[in-house]
Amino acid sequence: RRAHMRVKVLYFARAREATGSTEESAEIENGTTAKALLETLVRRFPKLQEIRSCLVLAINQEYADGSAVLKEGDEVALIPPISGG
Amino acid sequence: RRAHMRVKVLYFARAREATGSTEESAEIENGTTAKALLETLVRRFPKLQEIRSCLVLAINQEYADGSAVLKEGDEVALIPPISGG
Amino acid sequence: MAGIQSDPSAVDTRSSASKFDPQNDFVNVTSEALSLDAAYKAVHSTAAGAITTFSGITRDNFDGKKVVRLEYEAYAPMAIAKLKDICSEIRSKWDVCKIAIFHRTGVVDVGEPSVIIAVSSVHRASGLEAARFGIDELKATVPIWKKELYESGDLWKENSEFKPKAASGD
Amino acid sequence: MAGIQSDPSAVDTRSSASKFDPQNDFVNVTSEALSLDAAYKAVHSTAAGAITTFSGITRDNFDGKKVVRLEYEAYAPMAIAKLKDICSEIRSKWDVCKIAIFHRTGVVDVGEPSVIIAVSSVHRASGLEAARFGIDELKATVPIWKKELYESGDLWKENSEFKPKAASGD
Repeated sequence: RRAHMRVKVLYFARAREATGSTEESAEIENGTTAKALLETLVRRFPKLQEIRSCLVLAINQEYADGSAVLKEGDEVALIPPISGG
Repeated sequence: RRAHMRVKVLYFARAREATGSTEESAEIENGTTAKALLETLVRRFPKLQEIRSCLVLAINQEYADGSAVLKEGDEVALIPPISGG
Repeated sequence: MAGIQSDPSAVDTRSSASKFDPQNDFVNVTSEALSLDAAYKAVHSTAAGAITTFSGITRDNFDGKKVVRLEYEAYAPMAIAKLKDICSEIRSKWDVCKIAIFHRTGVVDVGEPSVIIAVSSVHRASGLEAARFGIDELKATVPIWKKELYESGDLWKENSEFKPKAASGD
Repeated sequence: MAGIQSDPSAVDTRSSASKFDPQNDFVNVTSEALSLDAAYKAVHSTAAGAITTFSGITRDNFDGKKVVRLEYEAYAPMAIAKLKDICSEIRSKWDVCKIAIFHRTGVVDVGEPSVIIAVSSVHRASGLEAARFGIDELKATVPIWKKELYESGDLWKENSEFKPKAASGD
Protein backbone atom coordinates (compact mmCIF):
# COMPACT_ATOMS: atom_id res chain seq x y z
CA ARG A 1 0.00 0.00 0.00
CA ARG A 2 1.48 3.38 -1.07
CA ALA A 3 1.86 6.27 1.33
CA HIS A 4 -0.96 8.78 1.46
CA MET A 5 -1.22 12.49 2.17
CA ARG A 6 -3.93 15.05 2.59
CA VAL A 7 -4.68 18.09 0.43
CA LYS A 8 -7.35 20.74 0.80
CA VAL A 9 -9.72 21.05 -2.16
CA LEU A 10 -11.73 24.22 -2.81
CA TYR A 11 -14.81 24.46 -5.03
CA PHE A 12 -16.04 27.71 -6.53
CA ALA A 13 -19.06 28.84 -8.55
CA ARG A 14 -20.29 26.05 -10.84
CA ALA A 15 -17.84 23.60 -9.25
CA ARG A 16 -19.30 24.46 -5.84
CA GLU A 17 -22.82 23.91 -7.11
CA ALA A 18 -21.83 20.65 -8.84
CA THR A 19 -20.26 19.21 -5.68
CA GLY A 20 -22.55 20.85 -3.13
CA SER A 21 -19.41 21.72 -1.18
CA THR A 22 -17.15 24.73 -0.73
CA GLU A 23 -14.13 22.80 0.53
CA GLU A 24 -12.97 19.43 1.79
CA SER A 25 -9.87 17.61 2.86
CA ALA A 26 -8.95 14.82 0.42
CA GLU A 27 -6.66 11.87 1.05
CA ILE A 28 -4.57 11.03 -2.00
CA GLU A 29 -1.56 8.84 -2.77
CA ASN A 30 1.87 10.41 -2.70
CA GLY A 31 2.88 11.40 -6.22
CA THR A 32 -0.66 12.19 -7.36
CA THR A 33 -0.79 14.86 -10.05
CA ALA A 34 -3.32 17.68 -10.13
CA LYS A 35 -4.89 16.12 -13.20
CA ALA A 36 -5.25 12.71 -11.49
CA LEU A 37 -6.90 14.36 -8.46
CA LEU A 38 -9.35 16.13 -10.76
CA GLU A 39 -10.22 12.82 -12.44
CA THR A 40 -10.94 11.27 -9.04
CA LEU A 41 -13.18 14.20 -8.15
CA VAL A 42 -15.09 13.94 -11.42
CA ARG A 43 -15.79 10.29 -10.65
CA ARG A 44 -17.06 11.20 -7.17
CA PHE A 45 -19.12 14.17 -8.44
CA PRO A 46 -20.50 13.27 -11.88
CA LYS A 47 -21.96 16.77 -12.26
CA LEU A 48 -18.40 18.06 -12.53
CA GLN A 49 -18.20 16.24 -15.87
CA GLU A 50 -20.13 18.92 -17.71
CA ILE A 51 -17.69 21.66 -16.70
CA ARG A 52 -14.65 19.37 -16.73
CA SER A 53 -13.31 20.65 -20.05
CA CYS A 54 -13.30 24.27 -18.97
CA LEU A 55 -11.99 23.77 -15.41
CA VAL A 56 -8.59 25.12 -14.51
CA LEU A 57 -6.71 24.20 -11.34
CA ALA A 58 -4.85 26.39 -8.92
CA ILE A 59 -2.35 25.02 -6.44
CA ASN A 60 -1.61 27.19 -3.43
CA GLN A 61 -3.27 30.16 -5.12
CA GLU A 62 -1.35 29.93 -8.37
CA TYR A 63 -2.73 28.60 -11.63
CA ALA A 64 -1.10 25.21 -12.16
CA ASP A 65 -0.55 22.71 -14.89
CA GLY A 66 -2.30 19.36 -14.61
CA SER A 67 1.05 17.60 -14.58
CA ALA A 68 2.04 19.27 -11.29
CA VAL A 69 2.67 16.71 -8.54
CA LEU A 70 0.81 17.53 -5.33
CA LYS A 71 2.43 17.79 -1.93
CA GLU A 72 1.11 17.23 1.57
CA GLY A 73 -1.02 20.17 2.66
CA ASP A 74 -1.41 21.71 -0.78
CA GLU A 75 -4.49 23.86 -1.38
CA VAL A 76 -6.03 22.82 -4.68
CA ALA A 77 -8.84 24.93 -6.16
CA LEU A 78 -11.18 24.03 -9.00
CA ILE A 79 -11.52 27.20 -11.05
CA PRO A 80 -14.44 27.36 -13.49
CA PRO A 81 -14.22 30.09 -16.15
CA ILE A 82 -13.93 33.35 -14.26
CA SER A 83 -16.28 36.29 -14.70
CA GLY A 84 -15.01 39.07 -12.49
CA GLY A 85 -15.03 42.69 -13.56
CA ARG B 1 -12.25 106.72 -49.05
CA ARG B 2 -13.25 103.04 -48.73
CA ALA B 3 -16.20 101.91 -46.61
CA HIS B 4 -15.46 100.79 -43.07
CA MET B 5 -17.00 98.31 -40.65
CA ARG B 6 -16.56 97.29 -37.05
CA VAL B 7 -15.42 93.98 -35.64
CA LYS B 8 -15.00 92.86 -32.05
CA VAL B 9 -11.48 91.74 -31.12
CA LEU B 10 -10.83 89.49 -28.11
CA TYR B 11 -7.44 89.05 -26.40
CA PHE B 12 -6.61 86.05 -24.24
CA ALA B 13 -3.71 84.96 -22.04
CA ARG B 14 -0.40 86.32 -23.38
CA ALA B 15 -2.25 88.38 -26.02
CA ARG B 16 -4.31 89.95 -23.24
CA GLU B 17 -1.18 90.75 -21.26
CA ALA B 18 0.58 92.12 -24.36
CA THR B 19 -2.28 94.49 -25.23
CA GLY B 20 -3.45 95.23 -21.71
CA SER B 21 -6.97 94.63 -22.95
CA THR B 22 -9.51 91.84 -22.95
CA GLU B 23 -11.59 93.10 -25.86
CA GLU B 24 -12.19 96.11 -28.07
CA SER B 25 -14.21 97.20 -31.05
CA ALA B 26 -12.00 97.86 -34.10
CA GLU B 27 -12.89 99.85 -37.20
CA ILE B 28 -11.46 98.27 -40.33
CA GLU B 29 -11.91 98.69 -44.09
CA ASN B 30 -14.35 96.46 -45.86
CA GLY B 31 -12.53 93.50 -47.35
CA THR B 32 -9.89 93.30 -44.61
CA THR B 33 -8.57 89.79 -44.04
CA ALA B 34 -7.94 88.26 -40.62
CA LYS B 35 -4.21 88.35 -41.32
CA ALA B 36 -4.31 92.05 -42.26
CA LEU B 37 -6.19 92.83 -39.05
CA LEU B 38 -3.58 90.96 -37.03
CA GLU B 39 -0.80 92.95 -38.72
CA THR B 40 -2.54 96.19 -37.79
CA LEU B 41 -2.85 95.02 -34.18
CA VAL B 42 0.83 94.05 -34.02
CA ARG B 43 1.74 97.59 -35.16
CA ARG B 44 -0.49 99.07 -32.45
CA PHE B 45 0.73 96.67 -29.74
CA PRO B 46 4.43 95.95 -30.38
CA LYS B 47 4.49 93.41 -27.53
CA LEU B 48 2.29 91.17 -29.69
CA GLN B 49 5.30 90.76 -32.00
CA GLU B 50 7.00 88.23 -29.72
CA ILE B 51 4.00 85.87 -29.80
CA ARG B 52 3.01 86.76 -33.38
CA SER B 53 4.41 83.57 -34.89
CA CYS B 54 2.45 81.27 -32.58
CA LEU B 55 -0.85 83.19 -32.59
CA VAL B 56 -3.88 81.59 -34.17
CA LEU B 57 -7.09 83.45 -34.98
CA ALA B 58 -10.67 82.44 -34.40
CA ILE B 59 -13.57 84.12 -36.19
CA ASN B 60 -16.96 83.77 -34.55
CA GLN B 61 -15.64 81.01 -32.29
CA GLU B 62 -14.15 78.84 -35.02
CA TYR B 63 -10.45 78.59 -35.82
CA ALA B 64 -9.95 80.50 -39.06
CA ASP B 65 -7.39 80.88 -41.77
CA GLY B 66 -5.59 84.21 -42.09
CA SER B 67 -6.95 84.64 -45.59
CA ALA B 68 -10.55 84.75 -44.30
CA VAL B 69 -12.23 88.08 -45.19
CA LEU B 70 -13.88 89.69 -42.18
CA LYS B 71 -17.49 90.84 -42.10
CA GLU B 72 -19.27 93.55 -40.13
CA GLY B 73 -19.81 92.42 -36.54
CA ASP B 74 -17.42 89.47 -36.65
CA GLU B 75 -15.91 88.36 -33.35
CA VAL B 76 -12.16 87.89 -33.90
CA ALA B 77 -10.11 86.26 -31.13
CA LEU B 78 -6.33 86.17 -30.81
CA ILE B 79 -5.53 82.67 -29.59
CA PRO B 80 -2.07 82.11 -28.13
CA PRO B 81 -0.99 78.46 -27.78
CA ILE B 82 -3.60 76.80 -25.60
CA SER B 83 -2.82 74.95 -22.39
CA GLY B 84 -6.07 73.54 -21.10
CA GLY B 85 -6.34 70.12 -19.51
CA MET C 1 -30.16 59.57 -31.40
CA ALA C 2 -32.61 61.66 -29.44
CA GLY C 3 -31.00 64.98 -30.33
CA ILE C 4 -31.30 64.36 -34.05
CA GLN C 5 -34.84 63.07 -33.90
CA SER C 6 -36.10 65.89 -31.74
CA ASP C 7 -34.86 68.55 -34.16
CA PRO C 8 -35.25 67.29 -37.73
CA SER C 9 -34.59 70.76 -39.13
CA ALA C 10 -31.06 70.82 -37.79
CA VAL C 11 -28.52 70.13 -40.51
CA ASP C 12 -25.15 68.78 -39.45
CA THR C 13 -22.66 70.38 -41.81
CA ARG C 14 -19.69 68.50 -40.39
CA SER C 15 -18.42 65.35 -42.02
CA SER C 16 -19.35 63.31 -38.97
CA ALA C 17 -22.75 61.70 -38.96
CA SER C 18 -23.09 61.94 -35.17
CA LYS C 19 -23.58 65.06 -33.15
CA PHE C 20 -23.67 66.50 -29.68
CA ASP C 21 -26.58 64.92 -27.82
CA PRO C 22 -27.98 67.48 -25.35
CA GLN C 23 -29.84 64.77 -23.43
CA ASN C 24 -26.75 62.68 -22.79
CA ASP C 25 -23.75 64.96 -23.25
CA PHE C 26 -22.76 67.47 -20.60
CA VAL C 27 -20.07 70.10 -21.01
CA ASN C 28 -19.16 72.93 -18.70
CA VAL C 29 -16.52 75.60 -18.18
CA THR C 30 -16.85 76.88 -14.65
CA SER C 31 -14.96 78.71 -11.94
CA GLU C 32 -16.41 76.37 -9.32
CA ALA C 33 -14.56 73.35 -7.94
CA LEU C 34 -15.06 70.23 -10.05
CA SER C 35 -16.55 67.08 -8.54
CA LEU C 36 -15.64 63.61 -9.78
CA ASP C 37 -18.78 62.31 -8.15
CA ALA C 38 -20.91 64.80 -10.10
CA ALA C 39 -19.28 63.76 -13.39
CA TYR C 40 -19.81 60.08 -12.53
CA LYS C 41 -23.46 60.68 -11.68
CA ALA C 42 -23.98 62.73 -14.85
CA VAL C 43 -22.99 59.79 -17.05
CA HIS C 44 -24.36 56.99 -14.87
CA SER C 45 -26.88 54.74 -16.59
CA THR C 46 -28.13 51.28 -15.70
CA ALA C 47 -27.71 50.41 -19.39
CA ALA C 48 -23.96 51.12 -19.13
CA GLY C 49 -21.52 48.44 -18.02
CA ALA C 50 -18.55 50.77 -17.70
CA ILE C 51 -17.74 54.29 -16.57
CA THR C 52 -14.31 55.68 -17.34
CA THR C 53 -13.15 58.95 -15.82
CA PHE C 54 -10.09 61.04 -16.39
CA SER C 55 -9.11 63.85 -14.02
CA GLY C 56 -6.36 66.29 -14.83
CA ILE C 57 -4.79 67.36 -11.54
CA THR C 58 -2.66 70.42 -10.94
CA ARG C 59 0.81 69.21 -10.02
CA ASP C 60 2.97 70.72 -7.34
CA ASN C 61 6.03 71.03 -9.54
CA PHE C 62 7.22 71.65 -13.08
CA ASP C 63 10.80 71.14 -14.23
CA GLY C 64 11.78 70.95 -10.57
CA LYS C 65 10.22 74.34 -9.77
CA LYS C 66 7.62 74.45 -7.04
CA VAL C 67 4.23 75.52 -8.35
CA VAL C 68 2.59 77.99 -5.94
CA ARG C 69 -0.64 78.52 -7.82
CA LEU C 70 -2.34 77.89 -11.15
CA GLU C 71 -4.77 80.06 -13.01
CA TYR C 72 -6.90 79.02 -15.93
CA GLU C 73 -8.44 81.43 -18.39
CA ALA C 74 -10.98 80.41 -21.03
CA TYR C 75 -12.61 81.79 -24.14
CA ALA C 76 -15.73 80.34 -22.60
CA PRO C 77 -18.30 80.30 -25.44
CA MET C 78 -15.80 78.93 -27.94
CA ALA C 79 -14.49 76.45 -25.36
CA ILE C 80 -18.04 75.18 -24.82
CA ALA C 81 -18.52 74.88 -28.58
CA LYS C 82 -15.26 72.94 -28.92
CA LEU C 83 -16.20 70.63 -26.03
CA LYS C 84 -19.48 69.90 -27.81
CA ASP C 85 -17.51 69.18 -30.99
CA ILE C 86 -15.44 66.67 -29.02
CA CYS C 87 -18.66 64.94 -27.87
CA SER C 88 -19.76 64.78 -31.51
CA GLU C 89 -16.47 63.31 -32.59
CA ILE C 90 -16.59 60.74 -29.81
CA ARG C 91 -20.09 59.71 -30.89
CA SER C 92 -18.93 59.39 -34.50
CA LYS C 93 -16.10 57.07 -33.46
CA TRP C 94 -17.40 55.04 -30.51
CA ASP C 95 -20.63 53.63 -29.17
CA VAL C 96 -20.99 55.42 -25.84
CA CYS C 97 -23.95 56.12 -23.55
CA LYS C 98 -23.21 59.49 -21.94
CA ILE C 99 -20.32 61.95 -21.93
CA ALA C 100 -19.37 64.66 -19.42
CA ILE C 101 -16.49 67.10 -19.90
CA PHE C 102 -15.98 69.77 -17.25
CA HIS C 103 -13.14 72.30 -17.18
CA ARG C 104 -12.43 74.70 -14.39
CA THR C 105 -11.24 78.32 -14.73
CA GLY C 106 -9.64 80.77 -12.34
CA VAL C 107 -7.35 79.74 -9.52
CA VAL C 108 -7.00 75.98 -9.07
CA ASP C 109 -5.12 74.84 -6.01
CA VAL C 110 -2.39 72.22 -6.27
CA GLY C 111 -3.89 68.73 -6.09
CA GLU C 112 -7.31 69.78 -7.36
CA PRO C 113 -8.76 68.72 -10.70
CA SER C 114 -8.72 71.28 -13.51
CA VAL C 115 -10.54 69.00 -15.93
CA ILE C 116 -12.74 65.93 -15.55
CA ILE C 117 -13.95 63.70 -18.36
CA ALA C 118 -16.42 60.87 -17.73
CA VAL C 119 -17.78 58.46 -20.31
CA SER C 120 -20.27 55.65 -19.80
CA SER C 121 -20.51 52.83 -22.29
CA VAL C 122 -22.05 49.40 -22.65
CA HIS C 123 -18.63 47.86 -23.18
CA ARG C 124 -15.43 49.03 -21.56
CA ALA C 125 -13.15 49.47 -24.57
CA SER C 126 -15.24 52.21 -26.16
CA GLY C 127 -15.42 54.22 -22.94
CA LEU C 128 -11.70 53.91 -22.22
CA GLU C 129 -10.79 54.92 -25.76
CA ALA C 130 -13.31 57.76 -25.84
CA ALA C 131 -12.03 59.24 -22.57
CA ARG C 132 -8.50 59.19 -23.89
CA PHE C 133 -9.54 60.77 -27.17
CA GLY C 134 -11.47 63.37 -25.19
CA ILE C 135 -8.52 64.60 -23.14
CA ASP C 136 -6.14 64.44 -26.10
CA GLU C 137 -8.54 66.45 -28.26
CA LEU C 138 -9.28 68.91 -25.46
CA LYS C 139 -5.59 69.70 -25.14
CA ALA C 140 -5.33 70.15 -28.89
CA THR C 141 -8.38 72.30 -29.63
CA VAL C 142 -10.18 73.88 -26.66
CA PRO C 143 -9.23 77.56 -26.09
CA ILE C 144 -8.23 77.48 -22.44
CA TRP C 145 -4.95 78.75 -21.03
CA LYS C 146 -3.00 77.87 -17.91
CA LYS C 147 -0.55 80.14 -16.14
CA GLU C 148 1.73 78.58 -13.57
CA LEU C 149 2.97 80.80 -10.79
CA TYR C 150 6.26 79.85 -9.16
CA GLU C 151 8.10 81.44 -6.28
CA SER C 152 10.21 83.18 -8.93
CA GLY C 153 7.86 84.37 -11.64
CA ASP C 154 5.19 82.83 -13.80
CA LEU C 155 4.75 81.04 -17.12
CA TRP C 156 1.94 80.58 -19.62
CA LYS C 157 2.02 76.89 -20.48
CA GLU C 158 1.65 75.63 -24.04
CA ASN C 159 0.21 72.24 -24.94
CA SER C 160 2.41 70.40 -27.41
CA GLU C 161 -0.85 68.97 -28.78
CA PHE C 162 -2.15 72.41 -29.90
CA LYS C 163 -3.11 72.00 -33.52
CA PRO C 164 -6.12 74.07 -34.59
CA LYS C 165 -7.57 72.67 -37.76
CA ALA C 166 -7.02 75.91 -39.66
CA ALA C 167 -3.89 77.91 -38.81
CA SER C 168 -4.15 81.61 -39.43
CA GLY C 169 -0.83 83.05 -38.33
CA ASP C 170 0.65 83.21 -41.82
CA MET D 1 10.73 51.92 -5.10
CA ALA D 2 9.91 52.05 -1.41
CA GLY D 3 8.70 48.46 -1.21
CA ILE D 4 11.93 47.09 -2.60
CA GLN D 5 14.18 49.23 -0.47
CA SER D 6 12.35 48.45 2.73
CA ASP D 7 12.71 44.69 2.27
CA PRO D 8 16.07 43.93 0.63
CA SER D 9 15.75 40.22 1.41
CA ALA D 10 12.70 39.84 -0.81
CA VAL D 11 13.58 38.20 -4.10
CA ASP D 12 11.28 38.80 -7.04
CA THR D 13 11.25 35.54 -8.97
CA ARG D 14 9.04 36.89 -11.75
CA SER D 15 10.54 38.17 -14.95
CA SER D 16 9.33 41.66 -14.15
CA ALA D 17 11.71 43.97 -12.37
CA SER D 18 8.92 45.87 -10.61
CA LYS D 19 6.69 44.63 -7.86
CA PHE D 20 3.65 45.38 -5.78
CA ASP D 21 4.36 48.48 -3.75
CA PRO D 22 2.48 48.23 -0.43
CA GLN D 23 2.87 51.95 0.23
CA ASN D 24 1.29 53.01 -3.05
CA ASP D 25 -0.76 50.06 -4.29
CA PHE D 26 -4.12 49.19 -2.76
CA VAL D 27 -6.12 46.08 -3.56
CA ASN D 28 -9.27 44.81 -1.93
CA VAL D 29 -11.97 42.19 -2.34
CA THR D 30 -14.89 43.17 -0.16
CA SER D 31 -18.59 42.61 0.31
CA GLU D 32 -19.08 46.30 1.10
CA ALA D 33 -20.25 48.85 -1.45
CA LEU D 34 -17.40 50.33 -3.47
CA SER D 35 -16.75 54.05 -3.49
CA LEU D 36 -15.25 55.85 -6.48
CA ASP D 37 -14.34 58.70 -4.20
CA ALA D 38 -12.40 56.34 -1.91
CA ALA D 39 -10.49 54.92 -4.88
CA TYR D 40 -9.73 58.43 -6.15
CA LYS D 41 -8.52 59.52 -2.73
CA ALA D 42 -6.40 56.37 -2.34
CA VAL D 43 -4.37 57.21 -5.45
CA HIS D 44 -4.43 61.00 -5.14
CA SER D 45 -1.01 62.62 -5.01
CA THR D 46 0.08 66.20 -5.58
CA ALA D 47 2.94 64.78 -7.68
CA ALA D 48 0.41 63.22 -10.08
CA GLY D 49 -1.00 65.18 -12.99
CA ALA D 50 -3.63 62.62 -13.92
CA ILE D 51 -6.03 60.20 -12.26
CA THR D 52 -7.79 57.65 -14.43
CA THR D 53 -10.59 55.54 -13.03
CA PHE D 54 -12.54 52.65 -14.47
CA SER D 55 -15.76 51.42 -12.87
CA GLY D 56 -17.44 48.21 -13.95
CA ILE D 57 -21.19 48.65 -13.44
CA THR D 58 -23.79 45.90 -13.20
CA ARG D 59 -26.07 46.31 -16.21
CA ASP D 60 -29.82 45.90 -16.12
CA ASN D 61 -29.96 43.56 -19.08
CA PHE D 62 -28.10 40.81 -20.89
CA ASP D 63 -29.06 39.51 -24.31
CA GLY D 64 -32.38 41.28 -23.90
CA LYS D 65 -33.13 39.54 -20.59
CA LYS D 66 -33.80 41.72 -17.58
CA VAL D 67 -31.21 41.19 -14.86
CA VAL D 68 -32.87 41.04 -11.44
CA ARG D 69 -29.77 40.58 -9.33
CA LEU D 70 -26.08 39.82 -9.55
CA GLU D 71 -23.94 37.85 -7.17
CA TYR D 72 -20.17 37.78 -7.12
CA GLU D 73 -18.12 35.03 -5.51
CA ALA D 74 -14.36 35.20 -5.04
CA TYR D 75 -11.47 32.94 -4.16
CA ALA D 76 -10.45 35.85 -2.00
CA PRO D 77 -6.82 35.15 -1.03
CA MET D 78 -5.89 34.13 -4.57
CA ALA D 79 -7.86 37.07 -5.99
CA ILE D 80 -5.89 39.42 -3.75
CA ALA D 81 -2.64 37.79 -4.87
CA LYS D 82 -3.62 38.15 -8.53
CA LEU D 83 -4.61 41.79 -8.04
CA LYS D 84 -1.17 42.42 -6.53
CA ASP D 85 0.37 40.68 -9.55
CA ILE D 86 -1.54 43.10 -11.78
CA CYS D 87 -0.08 46.03 -9.84
CA SER D 88 3.38 44.54 -10.36
CA GLU D 89 2.79 44.14 -14.05
CA ILE D 90 1.52 47.70 -14.35
CA ARG D 91 4.64 48.97 -12.59
CA SER D 92 6.84 46.94 -14.92
CA LYS D 93 5.15 48.48 -17.97
CA TRP D 94 4.24 52.05 -17.02
CA ASP D 95 5.47 54.85 -14.81
CA VAL D 96 2.58 55.34 -12.41
CA CYS D 97 2.28 56.93 -8.96
CA LYS D 98 -0.40 54.90 -7.16
CA ILE D 99 -2.79 52.09 -8.05
CA ALA D 100 -6.07 51.00 -6.45
CA ILE D 101 -8.07 47.95 -7.53
CA PHE D 102 -11.21 47.11 -5.56
CA HIS D 103 -13.65 44.29 -6.36
CA ARG D 104 -16.93 43.67 -4.64
CA THR D 105 -18.43 40.29 -3.73
CA GLY D 106 -21.92 39.15 -2.80
CA VAL D 107 -25.07 40.76 -4.13
CA VAL D 108 -24.45 43.86 -6.25
CA ASP D 109 -27.51 45.84 -7.23
CA VAL D 110 -28.06 46.91 -10.81
CA GLY D 111 -26.28 50.21 -11.47
CA GLU D 112 -23.71 49.75 -8.73
CA PRO D 113 -20.00 49.24 -9.35
CA SER D 114 -18.64 45.70 -9.00
CA VAL D 115 -15.06 46.77 -9.68
CA ILE D 116 -13.17 50.06 -9.50
CA ILE D 117 -9.66 50.68 -10.76
CA ALA D 118 -7.88 53.98 -10.16
CA VAL D 119 -4.40 54.92 -11.30
CA SER D 120 -2.54 58.16 -10.72
CA SER D 121 0.37 59.13 -12.91
CA VAL D 122 2.56 62.11 -13.71
CA HIS D 123 1.49 62.00 -17.35
CA ARG D 124 -1.91 60.98 -18.61
CA ALA D 125 -1.02 58.34 -21.19
CA SER D 126 0.55 55.96 -18.66
CA GLY D 127 -2.44 56.15 -16.32
CA LEU D 128 -4.99 55.65 -19.09
CA GLU D 129 -3.10 52.68 -20.49
CA ALA D 130 -2.47 51.17 -17.06
CA ALA D 131 -6.16 51.36 -16.11
CA ARG D 132 -7.11 49.62 -19.31
CA PHE D 133 -4.49 46.94 -18.81
CA GLY D 134 -5.72 46.53 -15.24
CA ILE D 135 -9.32 45.76 -16.12
CA ASP D 136 -8.34 43.58 -19.09
CA GLU D 137 -5.96 41.57 -16.93
CA LEU D 138 -8.43 41.35 -14.04
CA LYS D 139 -10.99 39.78 -16.36
CA ALA D 140 -8.39 37.34 -17.62
CA THR D 141 -6.76 36.18 -14.41
CA VAL D 142 -8.50 37.08 -11.12
CA PRO D 143 -10.59 34.20 -9.67
CA ILE D 144 -13.94 35.91 -9.20
CA TRP D 145 -17.26 34.68 -10.54
CA LYS D 146 -20.49 36.44 -11.42
CA LYS D 147 -23.92 34.83 -11.46
CA GLU D 148 -26.71 36.75 -13.16
CA LEU D 149 -30.24 36.11 -11.93
CA TYR D 150 -33.05 36.73 -14.40
CA GLU D 151 -36.78 36.47 -13.94
CA SER D 152 -36.47 33.04 -15.55
CA GLY D 153 -33.41 31.35 -14.05
CA ASP D 154 -29.77 32.21 -13.61
CA LEU D 155 -26.44 32.00 -15.39
CA TRP D 156 -22.79 31.88 -14.37
CA LYS D 157 -21.07 34.30 -16.70
CA GLU D 158 -17.73 33.51 -18.35
CA ASN D 159 -15.20 36.13 -19.39
CA SER D 160 -14.00 35.59 -22.93
CA GLU D 161 -10.67 36.98 -21.68
CA PHE D 162 -10.13 34.07 -19.24
CA LYS D 163 -6.65 32.78 -19.99
CA PRO D 164 -4.80 31.49 -16.95
CA LYS D 165 -1.11 31.36 -17.71
CA ALA D 166 -0.93 27.63 -17.10
CA ALA D 167 -3.95 25.58 -18.14
CA SER D 168 -4.42 22.37 -16.25
CA GLY D 169 -7.54 20.80 -17.67
CA ASP D 170 -5.71 18.42 -19.96
